[in-house]
Amino acid sequence: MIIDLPHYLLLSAVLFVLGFFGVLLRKNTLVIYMCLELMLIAATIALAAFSHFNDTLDGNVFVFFILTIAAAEVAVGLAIIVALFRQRGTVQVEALNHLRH
Amino acid sequence: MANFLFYFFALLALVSAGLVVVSKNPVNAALGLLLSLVGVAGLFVLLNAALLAFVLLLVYAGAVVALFLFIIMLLDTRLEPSKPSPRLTLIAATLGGALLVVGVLSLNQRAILLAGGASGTGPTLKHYAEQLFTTYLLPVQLVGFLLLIAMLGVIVLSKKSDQAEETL
Amino acid sequence: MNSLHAQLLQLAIATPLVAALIMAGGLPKRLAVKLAGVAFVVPALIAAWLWQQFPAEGGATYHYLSNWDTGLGRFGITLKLGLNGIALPLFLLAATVGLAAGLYALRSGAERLKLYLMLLLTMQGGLLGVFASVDIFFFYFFHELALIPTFIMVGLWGGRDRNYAAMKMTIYLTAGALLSLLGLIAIYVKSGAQSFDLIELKAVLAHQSLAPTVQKYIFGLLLFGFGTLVSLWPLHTWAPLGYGAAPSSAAMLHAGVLKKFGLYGLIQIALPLLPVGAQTWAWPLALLAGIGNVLVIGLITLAQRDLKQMLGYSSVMHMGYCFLGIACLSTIGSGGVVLLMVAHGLSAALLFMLATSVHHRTNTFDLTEMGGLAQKTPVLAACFVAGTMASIGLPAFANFWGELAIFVALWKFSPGLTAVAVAGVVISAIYGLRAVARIFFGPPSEHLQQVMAQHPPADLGWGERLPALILLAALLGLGLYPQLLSRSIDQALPVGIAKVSAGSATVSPAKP
Amino acid sequence: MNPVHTTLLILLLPLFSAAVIALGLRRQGAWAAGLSTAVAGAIAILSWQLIFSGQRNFPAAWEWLRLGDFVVSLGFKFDDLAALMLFVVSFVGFLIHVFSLGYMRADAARARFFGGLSIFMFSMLGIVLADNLFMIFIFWELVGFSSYLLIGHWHERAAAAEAAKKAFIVNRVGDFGFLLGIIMCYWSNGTVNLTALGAQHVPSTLIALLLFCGAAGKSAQLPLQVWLPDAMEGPTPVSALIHAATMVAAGIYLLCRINVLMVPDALTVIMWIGTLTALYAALCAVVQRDIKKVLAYSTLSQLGYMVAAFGLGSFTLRHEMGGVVHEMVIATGVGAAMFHLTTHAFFKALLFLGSGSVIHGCHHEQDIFKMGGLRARMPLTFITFTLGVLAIIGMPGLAGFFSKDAILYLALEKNTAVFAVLVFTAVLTSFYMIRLWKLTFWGTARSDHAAHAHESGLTMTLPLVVLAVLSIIGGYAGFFSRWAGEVADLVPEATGAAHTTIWLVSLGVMLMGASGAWLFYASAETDSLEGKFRLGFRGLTGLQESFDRLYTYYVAKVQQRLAMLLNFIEQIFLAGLLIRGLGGFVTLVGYGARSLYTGSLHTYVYWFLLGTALLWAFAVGIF
Amino acid sequence: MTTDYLKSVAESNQWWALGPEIMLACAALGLLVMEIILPKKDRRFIPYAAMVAQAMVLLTVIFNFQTTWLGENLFGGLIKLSPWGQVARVFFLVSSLLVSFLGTICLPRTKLPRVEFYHIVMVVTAAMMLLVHSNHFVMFFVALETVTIGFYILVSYFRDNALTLEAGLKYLVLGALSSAIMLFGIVLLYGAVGKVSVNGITHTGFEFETLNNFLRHHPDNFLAIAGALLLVGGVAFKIGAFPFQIWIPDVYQGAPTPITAFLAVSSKAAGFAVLLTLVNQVFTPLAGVLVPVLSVLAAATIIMGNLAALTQRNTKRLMGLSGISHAGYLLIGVVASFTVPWATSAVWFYLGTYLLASMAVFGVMTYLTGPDDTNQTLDHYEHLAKQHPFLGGVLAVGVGSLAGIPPLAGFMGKLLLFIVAFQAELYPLLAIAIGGVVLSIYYYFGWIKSAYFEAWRPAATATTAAPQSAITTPSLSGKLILGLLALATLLLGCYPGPLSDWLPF
Repeated sequence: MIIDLPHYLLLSAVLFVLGFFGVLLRKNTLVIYMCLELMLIAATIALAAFSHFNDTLDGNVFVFFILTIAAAEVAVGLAIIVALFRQRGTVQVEALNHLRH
Repeated sequence: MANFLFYFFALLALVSAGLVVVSKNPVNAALGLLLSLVGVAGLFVLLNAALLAFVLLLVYAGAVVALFLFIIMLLDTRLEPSKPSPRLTLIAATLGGALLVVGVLSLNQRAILLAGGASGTGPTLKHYAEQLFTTYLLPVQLVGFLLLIAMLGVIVLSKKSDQAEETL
Repeated sequence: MNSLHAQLLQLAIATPLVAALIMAGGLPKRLAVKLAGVAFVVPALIAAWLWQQFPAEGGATYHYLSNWDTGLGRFGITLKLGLNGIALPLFLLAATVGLAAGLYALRSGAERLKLYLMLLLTMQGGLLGVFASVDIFFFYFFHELALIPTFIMVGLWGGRDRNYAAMKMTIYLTAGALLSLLGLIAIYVKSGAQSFDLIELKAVLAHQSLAPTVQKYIFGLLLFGFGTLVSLWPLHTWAPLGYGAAPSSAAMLHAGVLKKFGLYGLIQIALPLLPVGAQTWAWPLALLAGIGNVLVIGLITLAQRDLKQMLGYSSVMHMGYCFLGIACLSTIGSGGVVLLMVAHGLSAALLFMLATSVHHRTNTFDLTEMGGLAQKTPVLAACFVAGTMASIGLPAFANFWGELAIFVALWKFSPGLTAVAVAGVVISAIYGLRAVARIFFGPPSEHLQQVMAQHPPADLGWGERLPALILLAALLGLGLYPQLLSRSIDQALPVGIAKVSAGSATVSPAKP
Repeated sequence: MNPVHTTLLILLLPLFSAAVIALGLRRQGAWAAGLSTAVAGAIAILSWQLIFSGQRNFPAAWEWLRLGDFVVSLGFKFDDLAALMLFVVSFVGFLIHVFSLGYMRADAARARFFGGLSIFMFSMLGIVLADNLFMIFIFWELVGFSSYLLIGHWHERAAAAEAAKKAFIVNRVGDFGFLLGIIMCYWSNGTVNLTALGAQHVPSTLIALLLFCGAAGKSAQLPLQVWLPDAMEGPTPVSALIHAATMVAAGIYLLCRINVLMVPDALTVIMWIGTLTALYAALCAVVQRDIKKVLAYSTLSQLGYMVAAFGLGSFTLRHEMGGVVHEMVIATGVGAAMFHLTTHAFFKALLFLGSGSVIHGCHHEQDIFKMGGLRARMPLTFITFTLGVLAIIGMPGLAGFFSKDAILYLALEKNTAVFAVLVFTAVLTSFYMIRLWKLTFWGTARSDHAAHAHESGLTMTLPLVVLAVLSIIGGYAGFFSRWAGEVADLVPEATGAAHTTIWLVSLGVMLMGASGAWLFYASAETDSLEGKFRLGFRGLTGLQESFDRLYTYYVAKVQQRLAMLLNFIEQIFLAGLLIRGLGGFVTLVGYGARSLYTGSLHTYVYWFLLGTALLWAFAVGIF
Repeated sequence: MTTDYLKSVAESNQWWALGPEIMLACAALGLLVMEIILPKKDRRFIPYAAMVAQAMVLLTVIFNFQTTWLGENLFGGLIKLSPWGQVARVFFLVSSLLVSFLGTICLPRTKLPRVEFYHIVMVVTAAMMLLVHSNHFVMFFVALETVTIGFYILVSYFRDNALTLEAGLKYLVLGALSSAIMLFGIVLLYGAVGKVSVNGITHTGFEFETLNNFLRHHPDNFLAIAGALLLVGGVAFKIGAFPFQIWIPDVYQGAPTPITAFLAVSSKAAGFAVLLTLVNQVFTPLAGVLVPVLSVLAAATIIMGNLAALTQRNTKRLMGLSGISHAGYLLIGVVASFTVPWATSAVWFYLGTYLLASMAVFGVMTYLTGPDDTNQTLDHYEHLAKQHPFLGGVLAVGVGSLAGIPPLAGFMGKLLLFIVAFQAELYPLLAIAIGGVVLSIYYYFGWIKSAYFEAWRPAATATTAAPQSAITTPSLSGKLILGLLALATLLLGCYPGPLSDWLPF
C-alpha cells in the first residue's frame, strides 16, 4: 500500500482533533496552549502534504510563515499567562471565570 | 521502508499528542509535544521538505517547547487537581470529539483529491529563498513587524511596574 | 408666486427646528422662551396663509412643491415637500395644535423649561414635516423626528409610572414604526419605481399595479405597523398608559397630531397604492376596530377612574371610528376619517390640556376624589364641557361631521357594524358626561376642600385660556362650516379611492 | 323682506345672542338677560310677520358638506306645519324669556342661564325650519345639549347635575336609533330631504321605527321616559319652555314631519307606546308630592296622548282604480297631535309658569303638602293657574277640551281598547290636577313658606295672563286654523252621534276625576291616598320607580360590571399577562441568553466546537 | 521557475502602492525611536506625534483616493487594491486615530508603558489595511495573524488588572483556536485546487482568482466547500457571529476601553471587509451553500446578541452584546450582496455610521471610567446628564444612532440595509432584524434612561450600592472630537449625501 495524500490528510485531521480535544479537556492553560500549537502543527502537515503531492512550493512556504507566527504567538501567549499568574497565582482555567454574564 | 517510516512517525506524532492531551503533569505534556514535533518533522522529511523539518525542530522544539518548559518551571504549577472532570463535561467532550471524528471520516470519504503526483525531488533551499524574497517579500516584511510587536508585547506584559514611566 | 409659497412651506417646517437648534446652542432662558413663542406662531401663520391661498379646485394635486436633494437621490429619496387636499387639513391641524401646545408650554412653568421647549419645537417641526412630505421616506423620517422627543418628554416630565410608560411607548411605537417602514420599503422595492416620491409611485402603480398577493402582504404590514401607532385594538395598550404619564404639551401633540400619522399614511399612501390589499384587509380591520376599539375600549373607558387614563382610552376608542371609516374603502368614509382626524386632534389636545389644568387645581387625576370645581372655575368648566361635547360628537363641533360621514359610509359596508359604532357614541356620551359631572358638578369633595383650603383654585389664566380658545375656535369653526376643509379633501380623495370602489360594489346611493 | 332672509334672521339671532353672551356678557347678567329677551321678542315679531306673510315652501338650501356622493345640505322647509310650530316656539319662548327676567333675577349665573336659553331657541328653531333629516338631527342634538345646560344650571346641586346627565344620555339612546334610521333612509331612498321623501320613498317599517326612536327619546315615551321627571331639577322656566311646551313636543313634530315615511305596522307600535305612556305617567302623577313632578308626569301623559293620536290617526284607505290597488294614508293623526301639541304648549307652559310663580312666592318650596291656602295670597297666580288646570282636564270651552276631544274621537273610531285606556287616563288627569290644585291653593297654609307667600312681580304675572288667554281661546277653530293652515284641516272632527258621545264622555270623565280628587284629598301634610289605600299607593310609587330601578340596576350591575370586567381583562390579561408577560418572558429568555456567557473558557471552546461541527455539517450536506 | 519570471514578480512589487501602510509602519517605528532619543519630559508629546502621523496618512489616502493601482494585481498577486480597500483604509485610519485619542485619555491613569500602545495600534491598523488588500491566502493569513497577535497584546495591556489579563487569555485561546480552524480551512482550499498551470506559470489555491476560477468549475467540491466554511468560521470569530460570538462580552469587558472600541470597530470592520471580499470575489460559485449558512448565522447572531443584551447592565458587555446584533444586521447585508451588488455599499455605510456612533459612546465611556476599567455599569450614568450635559448629549446621540433612531446616522444605515435585504428578498431575515431592532430599543433606551432619568433603578440590581463614579472632565480637544462625532452622526442622519456619494456604489 502506497502512502498517499489521504493518509497524511487523515493524520493531519486526527492530530487536529486531538488538539481540539486537548483544548476542551485540559484545565491548565499552559497545556491548553500546547494543544493549540498542536492544532497549528496538524494543519502544517496537511499543507506540506498537499504541497508535496501537488508539486507546488507555496504550501511549504506557507508553513514557514505559520511556524514563525506560531512562535510569536507562543511568546505573547506565555507572557500573558505569566502576567496572569502574577495576579492570580494560578493558571488553571477554573480561575478564569471572573468575567461572566 | 517509506511506509514504515510514515507509520512510525505518524504513530509517534499521534501517541505523543495523546500524551499531551491526557498527561496530568504539564512537564510530561511539554515533553509529549516535543516528541510529537519530532514525529511531524519526520513526516516533513518524508514529504521532501527537509528544510521545514529542520525549521520545525529548530523553532518549535528548540525554542517553543523550551519556552514552555521554562515557564512551567517558573510558575511551578502544581499537578492538576486529581478530581475527575464533571461527568457532563466528559460526555460533552466525548460527543464533541465524536462529532469531529465523524467530520474527519467524512473528509476522508468524500474528499476528491486532485493530487497531481509528487515530483521526485523536493524543493531546494534556493527555491525557498527565491520565493521568500521575491513573491513573498511583503509577508516576510510583515512578519518582521509581527515579531517586533510580539517582542514589544512581551516586554509590555512583563516589564516590572515600577520601571514604567510615571504619570505625565 | 408659487415658489414663494413653497419657500413659506419650507420655512414653516424649518422655523421650529432651527429655533430648537439655536436654543440648544446655549441661548439664555429668557430669550429662548421668546424665540420659542415666535417659532410656534410662525408656522401657524404660514399654515393659515397657505390654506387661504390654496386653490379652490386644486385639492387633487400637490401644491407648493419643492424638492431638495439629500444625497440619497440614487435611492429615489429626496426631500420633496408639498400639500394636497388631504395633507393640507392635517398640516393646518399640526400648526394649530402646535401653537396651542406651545403657548401652553410657555406658561406652564415646567422644570427645565428650555429643554422642554426645545423638545416640543422639534416635535412640532417633525409634525409639520410629516404632513408636508410628498416623499414617503421623509414622511416616515419626520414622524420619527417627532416621536423621539415624545419619549424623552414622557420620561423626563411624565407623571405616574413614567418609566414603564416611556419604555412601553417607545417599544410599541418603534415596533409599529419599523413595521410600517418595512411596508414603505416594500412598496418602493416592489413597485419598481426606484423612488419614494409618492407622486411618482402613484403614477407608476396606476400604470402597472402590484400583484394581489404582494398588495395583500404590504397592506398587512402597513396596517399593523400604522395600526400600532394609531392604537388599533389589541395593539393599543401603550396609549392610555403613555398618555396617562405624558406631560400635557407632549400628550397634546402626540394624541392630537402625531397619532394621526398612521391614519394619514393609510389614506394617503396605502389605499391609493394598494387597492386590492385594502379590500382583503377591510373586513378584519373593520371587525378589530368596530368590536375592539369602539365597543370593548368604549366599555373599558367607562371603568376608568383616572382622568387622563380615561382620556387616553377615549382617544383609542375614537381611533376605532377612523379605522372603520378607512375600512369602508369609500370617499365618504375616508373623507370622514380625515375630518375626524382633524377634529379629534383638536378636541383631544384640548382635553389633555384641560386635564392638566384640572390637575393643577385639584392635585389629583382620580375622578372619584373630585367634584364641584365648576363653582370656582367656571371658564375651565365651560371649556372642558365644550371639549367633552366635541369629543362625543355633538353637532357644531368638528367631530360630528367626521363621525357622521363615517357612519353613513359604514352603513354601506355593514349595517351591523354601524349599529355598533353608533352605540359607541352613546357610550362615549356616558363616560364623557360622567367625567364632567364628577370633576365639576355637585358639591366639592372632601379632597378638593382640603386642597382648596391650601390653594384656592383660580380660574383659567390667559396662559391656559388662549390655547384653549384657539383649539375651541378651530373646533367650532370647522364644526359650523365643514366645507372649510372638506372641499379640498373631497377633491383629493377620489383620485385614490376610485380604484378601490371600482372593484367593490358601487357606493353611490340611488338618486331619486 | 325676502322670506329666506327673515328665516335666516330668525334662526341666527339667538345664536348671535348666545355668542355675545358667552364671549362678552358673562359677568353682566342684566345685560345678558335683556339681550336674550330682546332677541326672543324680535324672533316672535319676525315669526309673526313670516307666518302671516303667507310665504310657504320657499326654496332655501346650502350645501354644507360634500364627500364623494354624500352631500349634507342645510335648508329651510317652511310649510304650514313648520309655521304652526314656529308660532308655538317663538311665542311661548318669548313669554318664558319675559317670565325668566323676574324669576331668575337673583341668580348669580343669570348670564349663563340666558345664554342657554338663546342656544336653546336657536336649536329649537333649527329643528322647526329644517328641510332634511340630517339637519333635524343636528339641531336635535343641539336641543339636547341646551337642555343639558339648562337642567344642570344649578350644577352645584348633585341632583341637578345628575338629572342633566341623565337627560342627555337618555336622549342619546333615542338618537342612536334616530341616526341609524336617517342613515338607512339615506341609503334606501338616496335622499333625506323631506320634500323629496314626500315625493318618493321606499316604505320600510324598520326606518319608521328607528326614526321613532328619536322621537321617543325627546318626547320621553316609554321606555325612555325616565329623564323627564328628573329634568325638573332645572329652573322652572326651563321646565316650562323645554320640558313642557317646546322641546319635548319636538318628538311629536318630528313624527308629523316624517309622516310620509310611516307604515301601518310602525304606527301600531307608536300608538301603543303613546297610549301606555299616557296611562303610566298619569298613574305616576297621582302619587307625586312635588308640584313640578306632578306637572312633569302630566306632561308625559299628555305627550303620550299626542303620540297615541299620531299612531291612531292614519287610516289606510284602499280603493281600486282600473284594477290597480291604491293605498292612501290619511294623516288625521298629524292634525290631532299637532292640535293637542299647540294647546298643550299654552296651558302646560301656563301651569309650569304658575307653579314657578308659586315656588318663587313660597321661597322655593316645592312640596304641595307644605303649601295650601295660596288662593288668597297669590290671587293672580291662582286665577291663571286655575284656568290652566281647567284647560288640561278638559273643561268645555277651554283649549284642552277641543284638542283632547279630537284625540278621543280618533281613538273611538280606530281602536276601542286605546279609547278605553285614554278615557281612563283622562279620569286620572282630572284627578291628579284637581288634587294638585286643591292642595296648593285651598285649605290653610301648612308651612311657614306658604304662610308668607307673596304674589310675583309683573314680569312673571304678565306672561301668565297672556298664556291664560291663549289657553282659553287656543282651542277654537277660528284661532287654531289661522295659525295652522292646512294642518287644521287634518284635525278630525266628530259629528253627529259620535260628537255627542265624545262630549258626554269627556264631561263625565272630567267631573268624575275632579270630584273624586276634591272630595278625597284633605288639606293635610300627608297624602290621603297613602293613608287610606296604602297598597295602591305603594303600587303606584313602585310603578313610578320601577323604570329607574331597572335602569339603575342595568347601569350599576350590568353595564358597569361588564366595563369593570373588560377593564380587568384588559389590565390583567392583555396589558398584564400578555404584554407584561411577554415582556417578562423575553426578559427571562434574555437572562437565559445572558447566562450562556458563563465565563468558563471550556464552555466557550464547546461553542467553537459546536460552530465548527455545524459548519462541517453544512459542508457535508446534513442541513 | 525561471529567473525572468522571478524578476517580473519582483518588479510587480509596487511598494508605492502600499504607501499608507508603509508610512504608518515607519511612523510606528519612529515612535519607538522617539522614545529612545527624546528626553523624558518631552515624551508626553509622543501620543500626539502618533496622532499627527495617523492624520497625515489619512490625508494621504484621502487625497490619493483614486490611486493608479486600483484593480491591479500587485506583489505577484498578493495584493490587489480596490475602491473598497481605499474605503477600508480611511475607515481603519479614522478608527485608529480615535482609538489613539481614547488612549490619551485612558493611559495616563495607569503606570504602564505608553508608546508601545500607539505603536501596536498603528502596526495593527496597517496590518488590517493589508488584510483588506490581500488577494492571496498567505498574505491574508499573515496579515490576519499580525492583527490578532497585536490584539492579544492590546487586550491584555492593563496587565496590573487581573480581569484584563483574564480577558486577554480568553481572547488568546479562542483567537488561536479560531486561527487554527481558519488555517485548516485555507489548507483544505489549497489542497482542493491543487496545481493549476496557465501559460507555464503555476497557480495555487492560495490565489483568490485561481480559487474562484476553480470553484466556478467545481462548485460541488467537498474539500473546497468544507474549507470555505471553516474559513467563514474563522471570520465569524472576528466579526462576532454566532456561535463564535461567545468570547465578545468577556473580552470587551476586560479589555481597556480604547481597545474595546478598537475591537468593536476596526476588528469587526476588518472581518466584514474580508468576508465581503471572500463572498463577492472568491466564493461566488458557492452561493448555494454560503447563503443558507450566512443567513442562519445572521439570524442566530441577531437573536442571541439582542436577547443577551436585554438585561445587561455592564456597559462594556452591553456594547459587546449589542455589537453582536449589529454584526447580525451586517451579515444580512453580506447575504444580500450575493444578489444585490450595491449591498457592499450598504454594509460599508452601516459600518461608517457604526464607527461614528460607537466611538462617540466609547469616548463617553472612557471619560466615565472609574479606577476599575472593567467595571462600568449603568449605575455610573445616573447623574451624567445633569453633571455633564455635554457627555450626556454625546451619549444620547451615539446610543440613539446605534439604536437606529432617525434623524441619526444609524437609522440611515439600517434603512439601506433593509432596502438591500428587501431587494434580495430576504424576508425572514428582515422579520428577525425588525424584531431585533425592537428588542434593542429596550436596552439602548434603558441606557439613555439611566443617564437622563435619575429615578430609574430596576429592581434586579437595586441592592448593589451605586459605585462611585469618577468622571474625567473632557478637555477642549476631547470635547471637540466627541462633538464632531456626534455632529457627524446627526448630519449624516439628516443629510447622508456626502458619505453615500463617496462610497463607490
